[in-house]
Amino acid sequence: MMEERGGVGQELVIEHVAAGYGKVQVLWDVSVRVAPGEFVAMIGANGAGKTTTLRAVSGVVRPGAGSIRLGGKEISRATPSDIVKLGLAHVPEGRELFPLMTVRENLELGAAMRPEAARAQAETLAQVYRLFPRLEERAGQLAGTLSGGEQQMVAVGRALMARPSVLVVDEPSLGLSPLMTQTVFQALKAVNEEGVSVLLVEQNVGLSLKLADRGYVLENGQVIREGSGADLLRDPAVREAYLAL
Amino acid sequence: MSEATTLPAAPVTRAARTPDFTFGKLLPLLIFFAVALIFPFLPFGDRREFLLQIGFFTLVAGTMALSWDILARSGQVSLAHAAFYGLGAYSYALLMKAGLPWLAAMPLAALIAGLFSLLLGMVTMRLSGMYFAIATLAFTEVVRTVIQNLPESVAGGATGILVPALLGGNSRQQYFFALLVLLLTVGVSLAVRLTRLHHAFAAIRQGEETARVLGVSVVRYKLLAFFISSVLAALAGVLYAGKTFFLNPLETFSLANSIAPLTTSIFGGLYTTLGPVLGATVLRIAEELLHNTVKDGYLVVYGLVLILSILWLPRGVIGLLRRGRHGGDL
Amino acid sequence: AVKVGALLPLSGAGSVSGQAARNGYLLALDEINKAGGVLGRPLELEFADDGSAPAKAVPEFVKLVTVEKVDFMVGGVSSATSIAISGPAKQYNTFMAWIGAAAVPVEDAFADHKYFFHYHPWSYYNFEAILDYFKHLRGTKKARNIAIAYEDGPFGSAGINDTVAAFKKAGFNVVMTEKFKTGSGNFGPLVSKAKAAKPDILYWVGYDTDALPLATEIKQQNLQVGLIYGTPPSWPVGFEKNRLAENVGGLSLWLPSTPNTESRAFVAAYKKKFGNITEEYFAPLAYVNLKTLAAAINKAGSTDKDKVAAELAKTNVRTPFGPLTFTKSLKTQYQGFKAGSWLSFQYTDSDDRVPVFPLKAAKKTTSWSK
Amino acid sequence: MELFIQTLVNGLLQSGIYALVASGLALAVGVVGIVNFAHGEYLMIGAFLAWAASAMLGVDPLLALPIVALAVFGVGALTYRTTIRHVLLAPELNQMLLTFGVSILLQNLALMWMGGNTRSVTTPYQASSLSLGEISIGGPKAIAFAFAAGILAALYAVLYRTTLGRQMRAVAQNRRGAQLIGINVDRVYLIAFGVSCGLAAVAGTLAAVLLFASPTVGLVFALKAFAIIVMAGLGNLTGVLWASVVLGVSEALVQTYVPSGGGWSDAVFFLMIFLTLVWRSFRGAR
Amino acid sequence: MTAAAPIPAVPAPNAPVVLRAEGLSKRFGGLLAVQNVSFTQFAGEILAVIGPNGAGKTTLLNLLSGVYQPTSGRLHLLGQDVTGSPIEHRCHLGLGRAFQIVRPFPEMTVHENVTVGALFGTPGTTLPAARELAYDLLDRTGLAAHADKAAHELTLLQDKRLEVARALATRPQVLLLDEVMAGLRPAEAQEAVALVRSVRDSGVSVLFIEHIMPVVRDLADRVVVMDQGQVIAEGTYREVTSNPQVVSAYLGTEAELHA
Ligand SMILES: Nc1ncnc2c1ncn2[C@@H]1O[C@H](COP(=O)(O)OP(=O)(O)OP(=O)(O)O)[C@@H](O)[C@H]1O
Ligand SMILES: Nc1ncnc2c1ncn2[C@@H]1O[C@H](COP(=O)(O)OP(=O)(O)OP(=O)(O)O)[C@@H](O)[C@H]1O
Ligand SMILES: CC(C)C[C@H](N)C(=O)O
Ligand SMILES: [Mg+2]
Ligand SMILES: [Mg+2]
Repeated sequence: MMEERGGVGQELVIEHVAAGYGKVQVLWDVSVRVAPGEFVAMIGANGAGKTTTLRAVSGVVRPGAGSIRLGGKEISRATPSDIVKLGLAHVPEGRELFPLMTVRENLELGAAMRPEAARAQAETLAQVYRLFPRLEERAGQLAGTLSGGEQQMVAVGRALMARPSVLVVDEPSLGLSPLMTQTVFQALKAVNEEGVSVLLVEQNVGLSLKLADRGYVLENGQVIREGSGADLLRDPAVREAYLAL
Repeated sequence: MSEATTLPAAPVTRAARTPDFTFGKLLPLLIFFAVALIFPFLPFGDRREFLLQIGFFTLVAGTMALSWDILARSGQVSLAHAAFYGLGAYSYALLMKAGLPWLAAMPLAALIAGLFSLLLGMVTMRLSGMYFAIATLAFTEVVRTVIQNLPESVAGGATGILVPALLGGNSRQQYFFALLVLLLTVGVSLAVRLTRLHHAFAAIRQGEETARVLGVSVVRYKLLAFFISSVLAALAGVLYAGKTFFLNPLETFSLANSIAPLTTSIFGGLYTTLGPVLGATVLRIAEELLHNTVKDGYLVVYGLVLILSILWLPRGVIGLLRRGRHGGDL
Repeated sequence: AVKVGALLPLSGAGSVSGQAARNGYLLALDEINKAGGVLGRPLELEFADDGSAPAKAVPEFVKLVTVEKVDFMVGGVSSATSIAISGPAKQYNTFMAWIGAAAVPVEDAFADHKYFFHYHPWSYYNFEAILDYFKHLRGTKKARNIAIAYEDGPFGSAGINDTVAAFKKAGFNVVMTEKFKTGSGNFGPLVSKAKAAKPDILYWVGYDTDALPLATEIKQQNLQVGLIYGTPPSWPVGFEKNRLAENVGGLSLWLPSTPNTESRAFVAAYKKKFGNITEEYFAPLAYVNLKTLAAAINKAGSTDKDKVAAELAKTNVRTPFGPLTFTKSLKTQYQGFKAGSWLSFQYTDSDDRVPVFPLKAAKKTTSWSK
Repeated sequence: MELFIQTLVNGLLQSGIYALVASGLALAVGVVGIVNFAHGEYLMIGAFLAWAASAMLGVDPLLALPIVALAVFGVGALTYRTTIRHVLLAPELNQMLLTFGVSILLQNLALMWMGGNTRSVTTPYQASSLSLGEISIGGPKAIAFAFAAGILAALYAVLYRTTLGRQMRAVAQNRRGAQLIGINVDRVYLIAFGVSCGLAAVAGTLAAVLLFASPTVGLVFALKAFAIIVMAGLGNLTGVLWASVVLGVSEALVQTYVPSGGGWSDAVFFLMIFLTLVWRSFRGAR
Repeated sequence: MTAAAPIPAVPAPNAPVVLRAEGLSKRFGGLLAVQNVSFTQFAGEILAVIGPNGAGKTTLLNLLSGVYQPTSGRLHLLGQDVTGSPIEHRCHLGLGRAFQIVRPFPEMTVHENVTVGALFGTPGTTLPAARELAYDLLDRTGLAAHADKAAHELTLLQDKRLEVARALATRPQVLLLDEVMAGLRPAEAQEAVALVRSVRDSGVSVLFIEHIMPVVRDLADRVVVMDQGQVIAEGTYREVTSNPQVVSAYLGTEAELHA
């Protein structure tokens, strides 16, 4: 759905990253690689450090050690705004919307910080509205008064507005209805098929591994397994821990 | 199925019971009062009178700050403390003028301020943050203007009103009396901290609506906080009136009297008993020292001290003593 | 050595007067010590800043008296701080040679204090001087209607009712009595009201901050008034250069141009020490204050309060303000300057304050703008 | 009738000054969420600079205004870099104590360097006025009013029509969210705080013309400005003008029509604010 | 889920009514978020409310708990008409609630958060008793290890557990849960389901909102489906999921997702 994206699908490499909050260390040794245009899923119990990994990638959390490269550029010391300019967009856990701004303003801000995205703003906005018609209906409503699921749509839409070359997504299905979950995942897949690299954290393991080219399993701040989506789906340990239903 | 109906399999770990209160936590306060008690007997020689006076105003400042903090714990960041201080002071002055014995005038003055606080609390109930702060500020200004514009024969008007000296002007006795008032305030503060009030106030502060969903009777606790706080502030006002013999509206109700408890509490350590008391002591001593060493422009340095303290001690002076967890402070 | 404490508003609302007084004291101190000091030793002077605030004044006063152990207290500008220290002053039975505080409540507060020497005239003396001048204007300019504007704090409000009554008693029409908030610059409504009242004289009691905004508003609304007359403790710096200041009248105990010998000597000495001259009368007043106190101590031959008081009471010297003796005021024992010492001036286009009353001191006749 | 109209005019003119001082504060406190107790001190610096330009260099204060505003923008930016920036994540109360310290520092620095004297400037237009029959409209106050309206309109346009403005609001509403979408949060805060201080200096320049320059000139208005932006509703820029007008006019009415009303004008000012806040809080009840 | 083959405990026909909504509506400006919703909950029943995003489920919960006052309609809780009664009053009567968008008291420890619920949810509880109860609930909700952490340090999912623990601490007779299981992995969801069952078995009626269909299937005695503010279907899990209107508005090809 996203046409003419300059430098589509950059590579994202996370190598031996350690990070934490204050005195608490959360990540010990995380290495994850997303090849250009690849769809990678990361799974793990709660508190494993998935969110922290994504925050380290987008520069909100400073890694204590290790290296993170985006399209070959070292970004582990870069500011979040520089990282966004390099083409990374982040759908954060907890949405992090601007509650007193309208849905439309929230979306437009997603495009504002990258000149190439700002130029294509109208067009991308139309695409996002096509994906989530509810957002068009509620374009003028303050984001803070949206329902939980509607807010999640805005968070996903806002990231798409940046026309990223790498998209990191933290539990997008949280709070979405089954129907809407499908929609969002289809959208992610579509974006990916246009060449955008995707790193997805998701508790809906079955669905995400099915979509993903490859996957990583995180436990206690360390990667304990990696493999193709299909392989991991077949792995009994993974099945037991994440799919046993 | 049969297992599931008893208890889930989840609890593998059991929470360690950490005690809420240990006597060790009281130690700094006990030390403070011990020092404060022997202070008047220290061999200061010629400086005794003066230091007693500094000590007296430090105790008053501590009472003001701590009483403000008690209110702040319930999420009500008030700028009406000057109003209650002033209402206490003026009520005392007028009751004394009416011939009441001081021991009756004092609690009565505090009660009058307390009643005003209930009125104010009821109408500002639904305000929060800056809106609350400005509403309470406005209240203070209105009270001040009213007193200033009453006929001079009533409350001295803009010029002011003379007050009989507290305890016949004996500075050592005055000091001990102020210490007693601070002790009372500390007692109240500890009582608030160690009873259900602590949980009610903290919950209201951190999420009023959520607190209500959990059953906290917000109206009642907010008013209670206001009442306690204003009564104590009024006692501080009485001390001030009895020490300076003289009240005038501009001075007594000045914004500085509302701001000082706020800054003192933050400086010392918010939402604790020791913090505001320590804050008052440190700030007073710092101010006096600076005054005597830097002389001209000592307030420049004083401002600098405040700035640096906030940059380096975000949790206040108390942060130096307690590096531990949140919520454990008394 | 003999130690004297000087409590002055070196900051806050009264700081202009306080700073001027400090210079006066420093000048006097030089001269006294050059002439051999007091009781054969150099005199020591300890300054403290009351910040123009009662709450600050009290601890400073107590510190001077108890820690610095000063033998005598001088200084004091604002009435509010003076009242505030009346308590401790009585408690420590402090000897006070006071140059400030005009408000009557201060007189009440010190009425029974044995060692209170008040150099500055009480407000009713100020008022007497003003009344004399206005009566003169009634004779020469047909001035009848007076509009009064006063600030709503202690300085402006003290005794305002007596003032109004006295104007009326003297046969004037008080056509307006209005309060204003000092420093607010909000004189629009007040001047509009004055306009409706058609006064001959606008008499205002406020601070330096009010001088320019009031003059501006009067000009803007084109209020026709013969004389604008104000009694702030000091005037704003640079006000004399402003066209709006022209013909604005005021009250002072002294001006650098005061023609007596003592004044000229003072001006010369002051210029020598500080390089310029001030127009604030608190400078010479402080100067006279310390000189007379030192003289009294020397005559008493000791720092015994009763002896010094007895000597100081006998003071009869010539000063830049004219002769100084201590006589009874309405309530206090030792009152120095009284109504006769005041002079009224007007700002002129030559950037100067020129005395216009009493006539024996006048350098020109009053410019009347009606 | 004339008196009545003149009273309304007086109130309106006074409200211009209120709105002018409040405009910069509305940006810092109302929109960006930095509680700046030192706003009045930036106004004071502006007033002194304007005074210095006029008294020492002979430059008209209004001509000096752009430079004065720029200079104070610089002071504000410096303040931000050295202090405010480090407490952005701290609780609001910590910010208050910090800016309170800044306020004490600046005020007393001024006192040390300039002394406590009241300084006034002389301009040819100081007492100029427009007369419509018996009604007179003071020139400088009218200028202040125009400035206030202009600044508020410009602020509104910037905040709601430009990307920078949107960024400012975004940063205030959700700092982490703003970071994540690539806003340079630090830069936005710096600009917002600097501009707020620059606007204070604009008010300060007019204060120097209308009133005086002194270390405490900021205190005269800063408190009222705080009250006004709160009465308007934090973040509501159009409300600032309305609140100022309502307050200015009610003050004028009281001063004119109540005997000794000048003593009550503060009470009326704050009573109106008090009642508005309380009324709104009860009406807003769900 | 394998372990607990659900035998939906259909409420005894004569079970007392704990919650009855009669024609509840809530308007926000031009939007009728909840329209004329009526339903009844019986004692001991677990009732699920499902529906598309923005259907009005959370708003309905806000009306029940008193966070919003209804534009029209009436509400009865445990035999009392509580329309318009204050929030805390409903809590004291026995209504507990966990929020969808979590609202921990951020500066309190996890344990203190729960203590608040225990202390004020049931008038007359002493502080030591409340603290003890809070510890028990932390154990039961798997938060024991975090008892002394400040609540703002928790992850989102831990926050959700805290919501539940705190609501349980008020010892409700009717418990409202708003998407507390979203984001749990299957094993965790299973634990949560067991927890809710045990709560019900201790005599509490539960009303929950959830988008995870297996949870709804395993837990709900009865399901209410909302769309655009209105109730569009009501019945057992099987009944509503075979309702074509529900499938098209809400489920899509859901079956495939949660195999
Ligand atoms: N702001 C914070 N301050 C302190 N500790 C934190 C903070 N955020 C997270 N943590 C801690 O870091 C650990 C890992 O958190 P993280 O959010 O990365 O986990 P996660 O894998 O995303 O878990 P979840 O599935 O629950 O979202 C947790 O134990 C959490 O308590
Ligand atoms: N305060 C409000 N002001 C305006 N609209 C609101 C407000 N609160 C909710 N709404 C709207 O009402 C509708 C219902 O919201 P609600 O939160 O009840 O949905 P929900 O069913 O809980 O959805 P979800 O499953 O996404 O949580 C939504 O469209 C929402 O945008
Ligand atoms: C003229 C001065 C002595 C006036 C002084 N500020 C007072 O209050 O009395
Ligand atoms: Mg996470
Ligand atoms: Mg919801």
